[in-house]
Amino acid sequence: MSAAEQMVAAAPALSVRGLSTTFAAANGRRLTAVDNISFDVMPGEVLGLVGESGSGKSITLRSIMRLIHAPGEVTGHVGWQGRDLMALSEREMRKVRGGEIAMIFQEPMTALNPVLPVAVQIEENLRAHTSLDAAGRRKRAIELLDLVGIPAAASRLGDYPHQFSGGMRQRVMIAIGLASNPRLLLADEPTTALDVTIQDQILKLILELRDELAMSVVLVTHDLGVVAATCDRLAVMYAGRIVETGPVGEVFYQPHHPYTRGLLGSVPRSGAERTMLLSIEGTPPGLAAIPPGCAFAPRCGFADAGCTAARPPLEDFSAGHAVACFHHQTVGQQEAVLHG
Amino acid sequence: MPLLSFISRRLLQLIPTLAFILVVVFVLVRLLPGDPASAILGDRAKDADVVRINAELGLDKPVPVQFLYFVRNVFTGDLGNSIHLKLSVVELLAQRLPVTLMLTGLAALFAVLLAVPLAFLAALRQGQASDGLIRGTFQIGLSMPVFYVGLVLLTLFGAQLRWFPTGGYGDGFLDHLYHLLLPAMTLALSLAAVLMRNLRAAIIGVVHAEYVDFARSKGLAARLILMRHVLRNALISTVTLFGLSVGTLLGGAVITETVFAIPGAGRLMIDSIYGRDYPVVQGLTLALAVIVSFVFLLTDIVQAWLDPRVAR
Amino acid sequence: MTLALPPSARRRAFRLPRKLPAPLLGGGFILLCGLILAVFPSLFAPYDPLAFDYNALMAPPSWAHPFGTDNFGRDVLSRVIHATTIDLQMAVFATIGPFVFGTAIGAVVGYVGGTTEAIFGRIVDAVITFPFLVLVIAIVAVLGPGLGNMYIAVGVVDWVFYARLIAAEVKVQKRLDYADAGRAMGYSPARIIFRHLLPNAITPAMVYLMTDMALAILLGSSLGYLGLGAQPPAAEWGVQIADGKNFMATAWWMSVFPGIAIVIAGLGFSLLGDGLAELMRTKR
Amino acid sequence: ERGGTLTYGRYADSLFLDPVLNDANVDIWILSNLYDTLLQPTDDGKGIQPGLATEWKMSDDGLTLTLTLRDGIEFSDGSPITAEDVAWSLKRAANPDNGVWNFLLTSIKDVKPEGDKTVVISLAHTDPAILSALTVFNSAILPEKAFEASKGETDKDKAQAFAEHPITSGPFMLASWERGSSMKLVANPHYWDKGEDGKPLPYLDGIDFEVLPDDATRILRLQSGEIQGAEFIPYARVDELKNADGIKMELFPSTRVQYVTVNVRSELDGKKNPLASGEVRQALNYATNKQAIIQIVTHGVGTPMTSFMSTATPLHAGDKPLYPYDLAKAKELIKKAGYADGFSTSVLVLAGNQDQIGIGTALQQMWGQIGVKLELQQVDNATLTDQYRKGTFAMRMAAWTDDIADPNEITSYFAYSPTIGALHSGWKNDEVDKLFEASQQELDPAKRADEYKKIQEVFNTTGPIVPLYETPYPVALSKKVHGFLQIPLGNNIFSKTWLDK
Amino acid sequence: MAEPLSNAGPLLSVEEVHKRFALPHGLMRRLAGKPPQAVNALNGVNLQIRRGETVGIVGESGCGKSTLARCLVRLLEPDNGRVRFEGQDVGELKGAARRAFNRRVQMIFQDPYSSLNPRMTVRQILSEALSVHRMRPAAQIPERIAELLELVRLPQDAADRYPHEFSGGQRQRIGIARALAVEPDVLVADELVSALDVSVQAQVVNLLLQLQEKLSLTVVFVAHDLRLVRHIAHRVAVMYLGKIIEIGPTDRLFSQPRHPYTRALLDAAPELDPARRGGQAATRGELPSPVNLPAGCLFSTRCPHAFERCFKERPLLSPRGPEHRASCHLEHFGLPEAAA
Ligand SMILES: Nc1ncnc2c1ncn2[C@@H]1O[C@H](COP(=O)(O)OP(=O)(O)OP(=O)(O)O)[C@@H](O)[C@H]1O
Ligand SMILES: Nc1ncnc2c1ncn2[C@@H]1O[C@H](COP(=O)(O)OP(=O)(O)OP(=O)(O)O)[C@@H](O)[C@H]1O
Ligand SMILES: [Mg+2]
Ligand SMILES: [Mg+2]
Repeated sequence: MSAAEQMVAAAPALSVRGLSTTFAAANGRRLTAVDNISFDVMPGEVLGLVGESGSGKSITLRSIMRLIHAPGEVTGHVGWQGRDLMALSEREMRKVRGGEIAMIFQEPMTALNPVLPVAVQIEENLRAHTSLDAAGRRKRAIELLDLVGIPAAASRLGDYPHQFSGGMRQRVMIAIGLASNPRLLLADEPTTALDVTIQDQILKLILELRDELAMSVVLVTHDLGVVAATCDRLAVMYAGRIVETGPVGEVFYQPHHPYTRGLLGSVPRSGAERTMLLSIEGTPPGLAAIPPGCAFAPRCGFADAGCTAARPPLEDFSAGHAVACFHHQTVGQQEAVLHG
Repeated sequence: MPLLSFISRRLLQLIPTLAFILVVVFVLVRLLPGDPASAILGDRAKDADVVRINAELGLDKPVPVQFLYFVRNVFTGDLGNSIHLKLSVVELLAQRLPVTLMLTGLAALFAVLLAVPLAFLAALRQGQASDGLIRGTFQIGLSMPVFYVGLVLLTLFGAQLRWFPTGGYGDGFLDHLYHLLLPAMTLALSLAAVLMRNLRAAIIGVVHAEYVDFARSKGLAARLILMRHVLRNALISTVTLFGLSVGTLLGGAVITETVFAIPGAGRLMIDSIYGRDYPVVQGLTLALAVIVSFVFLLTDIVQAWLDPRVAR
Repeated sequence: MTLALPPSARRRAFRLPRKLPAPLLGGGFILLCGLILAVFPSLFAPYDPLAFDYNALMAPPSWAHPFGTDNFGRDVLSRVIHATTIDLQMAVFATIGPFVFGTAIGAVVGYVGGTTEAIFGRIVDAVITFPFLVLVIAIVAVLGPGLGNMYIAVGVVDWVFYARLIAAEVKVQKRLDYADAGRAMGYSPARIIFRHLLPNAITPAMVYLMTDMALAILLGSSLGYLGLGAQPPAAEWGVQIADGKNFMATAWWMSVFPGIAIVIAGLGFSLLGDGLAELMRTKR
Repeated sequence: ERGGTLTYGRYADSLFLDPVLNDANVDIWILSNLYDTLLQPTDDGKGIQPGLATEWKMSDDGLTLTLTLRDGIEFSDGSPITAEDVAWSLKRAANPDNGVWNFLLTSIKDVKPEGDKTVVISLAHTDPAILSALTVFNSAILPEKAFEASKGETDKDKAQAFAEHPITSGPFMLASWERGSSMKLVANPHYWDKGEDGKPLPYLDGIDFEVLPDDATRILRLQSGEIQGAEFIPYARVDELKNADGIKMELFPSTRVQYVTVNVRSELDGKKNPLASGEVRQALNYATNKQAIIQIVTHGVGTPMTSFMSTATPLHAGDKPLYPYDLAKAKELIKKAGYADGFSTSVLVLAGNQDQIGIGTALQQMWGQIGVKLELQQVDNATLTDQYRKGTFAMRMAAWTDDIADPNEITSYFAYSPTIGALHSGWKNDEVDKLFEASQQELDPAKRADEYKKIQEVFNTTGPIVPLYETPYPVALSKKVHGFLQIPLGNNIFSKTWLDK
Repeated sequence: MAEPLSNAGPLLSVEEVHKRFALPHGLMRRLAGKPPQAVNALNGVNLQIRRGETVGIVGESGCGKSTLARCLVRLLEPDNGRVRFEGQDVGELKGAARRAFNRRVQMIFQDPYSSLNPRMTVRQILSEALSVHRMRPAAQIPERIAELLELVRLPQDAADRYPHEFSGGQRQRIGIARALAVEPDVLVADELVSALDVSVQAQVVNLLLQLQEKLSLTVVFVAHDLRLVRHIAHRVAVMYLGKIIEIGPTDRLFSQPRHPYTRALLDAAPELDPARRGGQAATRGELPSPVNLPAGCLFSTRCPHAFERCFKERPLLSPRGPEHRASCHLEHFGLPEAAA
């Protein structure tokens, strides 16, 4: 079917193990934004990372890139090309950043420097990671803008971010990310700010580039539709933890975590107009008050005393499909929310 | 050319402002108790002398008439003659304004040289001891009266260490510069403190901006990020403040000029007000207003250059 | 349907945030001490601040006179303490009028925008480019010397800074949905401006107010140097420094102690401003 | 030793270097270095010595004064100083439309040159002070031709143009002038006077005046050796500088008196004026501890006044300090005047003037003891003068220095009501007025002295002032500076100044 | 599925509404004799809303949805055309009548973070609305506030808290409570849930559905999420560049779109089903600038079916079936036979 299945046997491109990120809180305690998560990304694979706002998706990506600011602390291992990114010196890390691994930020409005022309923002990447001379960089910059579908690229190099529309800005971001032919693209909600028609174009663009450049992608989103349309595998995050991970088809048709199930149920479906949606009651916990045991237990219809007492581990129950729930069997046997 | 449009628009806006200022100054100085003649002649003036001299100056005419004469002359580039110094105001301004401009210019330069690096240091070490030290020192600079700071600097670097002249203005450009170093330093102190505070806050705001992280994610060197991405954005808000403060400095250089015996426009202004030297006060106000407006304009242009979003 | 509320969210209508910012506490402490001194100077001052002592003209600091005496034989410590009253008054009175007036004008201008704003811009330009000293001297000359008239002079200029700050902030705030929500509810402009927008727009002005208070004390001393500030024999730090500057070589204590007082007060205001900004910022 | 340039720190710059049309001490006090007068004051400021004129003779009726000019005198451009120049200069000075100093020369009816060397002044009436008047700056001699050739229509315009690049008759000439900053004078090679070595004066090559308005800065600059002289040393620093290395603290005798003018009009501001009462004024006088003020304000430099005019003024009369401090008497007097509960009043003080503030502060405290509540009002000079001239002030602080070596100037202002209403105080004494008018024409020195004695008695007991103290001119000089003199009239005399090498 | 309550005259009607926003007219432009520029936000919108029905308005960012919503509640005055409420021209209402209109037509805003005054407690917010419109005597206000909180399912102790102490979904409920406080007839919900997480979105959507039934509210539901609009609305209007280009009953419009743009929108929206991944990108290019509108059909610049006429002549909104209208020169577009 997809690239994922062909590459199951291969060694992962990125291998995250036990990654945790904490922040200092006002009262001297530490808040855990990303809690001991592990996942792999195969070469050429698109991994979807989904979860509600605040579940730690962006922090995970930033942690991989080591872009967490001072009061934050990252522990764990990030295996990349046989090295542990966490152990690299700042100088070595600089080579990886932008060169081998690129990241696209969530907000195209704020992630581009408003006072620099886009040419500068693209070329500084090339300058850092390639040996191109000024003319070469310029040529490449035009190429890149062309590649991401910006019309009349050459004439727009000197423009500032505010002179582009939201979709164009997102494309510029992607162009910058792709500048040095990275092996892995970390895309943090690259389409959330965009219209559906533009989103469609951009997602297709990323997939094309994945095929052309043979890179892996981690695609962060909270839109399950986007996952369905683009990803090979997905990992569902809740309160800083991965609660379920597996091939997209399997997880969608037979979710084994109540939260995944709830998420799928919350999306309006055709054929059930003007009926109550299958919503998850309550709100996700704040970082300062993550419940003991299973973080989802207070909102979970399947929870029992055991769920609040101990924390369910993320365990494979079939090849490549893991879930962190004591009741995953029961959940898995529920009537499917989605029919394949 | 957005820049030209910007400048011409601003110059147009200047006209009503200047007109307003002129009228106010013109009326205000004439509202002041006393008149030039008695201000000049002092205690020994006899009434007859006072009346005679005021008449010679044309001050016996109704104020609106005086104003019309004044406006007519302004358009021919004539600002009248100083009542006290018996010099044409234009000539007087040509002598005094450059001094003050140089003084405030130097002060502004020092303030920037002092504030920018230290603001960086303080911002990047936010909450640490060096941050506290820098902010504390500037706080003292901000709380000390200018004349006191001036005297302390004069005593220390002038009289004691003899590194600098103890006041005066000297001859020739380089000598002027040498003489202006200490006073400019004095004047710079409070401005530096204000800028430092503002810039530090701005830097702290910018360092955590997404685009800075994005720049880091490209694998750029830390210094490049600071210079290209952080500084420029942080300066945007500080530049406006800088312009405003330099404007205030220009008008407020009196005390520094007095303490350091610099023949500048500030002292001229205060002497002229005290002396009811109407033409000088008027001319100087006009000139200062124009200069200050130009400083504002300049900072706006710099701002537009720093921040392309401004110039539409 | 039950809602999981954060456990800390109990009934707490009039509660203070659990942890006040440290600068706020520091600045508050300094100014509280100042306030106490200002209200009850006689409780703390060992001498009458106006009493001459011909036998102790310019006496250096000693146990009897910890800060020494001045050229009239007046106790410098007592004068520094009594000056607190005038200086804090100056800080408050010189700024509170411009703050209130400027805030009100700025709020309306920022909300109304358009031509009003353009006219306001011209006024601001004129006031800012107008030489401040001419104004101060003129006002003092016309109305007579003394602090009251200094407040007026400062006020004539100072309000525009508040008005500008507030207008800019109101312009930002009025674009937020809650302002439109108010309008859609049919609330009157006055209600929207003063009940809704102003409380949200006032923070920068309050922070500036703190700086401004420190600046007012400083200005008082500059005007004291020119003889336009507080009138003798009242003790005021700036005037004390100005008086003492002739005695820097022979009686340094006359100017140094009031100088320290100004620095401490300035520090208090700055800290309070910083703390206030922090407090307001977290409350969003 | 000859040569060298003296750098001298002044508190303010000159404004206008025309002897007739200038207005202020900043001009007056240095003009004599640029322009010579026919006669010159002696170093003690009381007598007269030859200047450009070597001889003078008054006719017996006291109405014709004949002066003989010195031989070979020249202006700084080398042109001769002629009798025409003299006559023109004096007539210009006496012209009532010119400036404010012509009152010193009101008696002059006409001036005529007689030949090259002789000038005849005819007077309208006898004038005992005419010789002194001819020593005063405004009767200085200017080159008629050069002046008239200056650009401008009116005398005033010409004076302005001329004063920018004057041709002078005094020991120095103007080399350059940066307004508000510095004025450079250089020796006039054509000056007539000779030094001890028989060569022409001045000894100095030149003088650089630097304008240093801040007292502390002026002193700092002297201490650092950048200037060799500084005028108007604050009294507070006199002691310190007396003991300073390499500095000579000079206290030149002066005609300067410091006093408080009291408005004696019966009504002020529509209210009854307590100060109109002579007893109240006496009470204030007795309640004023002059010694204490001298101590506090002048740091011991001053001396109590013995008359309203200074001891250095000719015909001064009085040997003991006026109104010794006597609180009991003061209380008694004020009670007698009907103000047992005291009253409130105010005094105008020149803004920023430390001496006046000091005095005011002291008076506040002293008069407070007899129930008089004194408010200090700091105002700028023009406001002060305005209120003064309008007579709307209650009291004001003031100081006076003579410009002429004669008591007539101070008396005319202080006591003679027609001039300016006795310091605009509203005080008027017919006897004093009569005595003064008589003295103005009295040629008998003894009689004139007597008239002045009487005037002083009356004024000192009932006059509208609270006399405080006289002070010398405090000038600090580098030890290398010799022969500098400030005469009691304030004139800075640099012609015989020289520097150690 | 609830049917519209009555078929009598429309409660709210929009007649040929135009709205332009002037752009700053720079001096240089003026000197160069160039005319002032304006954004054409609404270009002749016609819409009838019947009592009790829910009308969905969809379209891409910048197409004028919010502008229309704001015109409906009179936050903006139309330049041309009028908005009628119960047959009365809304623009002519004055004084008490205007206040009554403001009360009866309420708006709920998109951004739950900026639409509540951060310095007022929930109690203050609600009692202000109640007292300004004199809904209840002062004494009954606390009681009414309790009722309202109950109605939107917020706990009673929420009254004395500030907005920042609530999650996004809870804040939207506060906004709804504020609107309901004045007992309106019409709710205009502008992107009510687009800022919320899916699971929370579902809660708010459910709440809205329930309230509408219970209070028989008329709802104008503005959104860009097609799934959501489909779930909620009886009728849907699709906007493009300030015009309604297609309007019709929800099921008809979704099953048989008669305008190429509607089709493109539907195609671009990612399906929740991973098995059905889209092929080609649905549209080319980006939304044209609303400053210079395309000459003919507004969609012509991006339309794959555009032919000559489309570039010259602007099509009218013409009937395509019961209650179904579209503005396209291809009258048969979307019909099974034409698709072939
Ligand atoms: N600098 C920080 N200090 C403290 N907490 C932080 C910091 N940055 C992020 N967090 C917290 O970490 C948690 C995870 O944030 P993250 O940005 O990863 O969420 P997300 O899943 O990307 O959400 P969204 O979908 O809104 O982007 C959040 O609760 C956030 O408040
Ligand atoms: N106050 C305004 N001033 C100038 N232009 C405006 C203003 N309000 C809206 N516009 C412009 O009008 C057009 C329509 O805006 P509107 O907000 O109605 O779009 P929208 O469909 O609600 O978009 P979104 O989905 O992004 O909310 C846009 O181009 C917008 O930039
Ligand atoms: Mg995120
Ligand atoms: Mg919108």
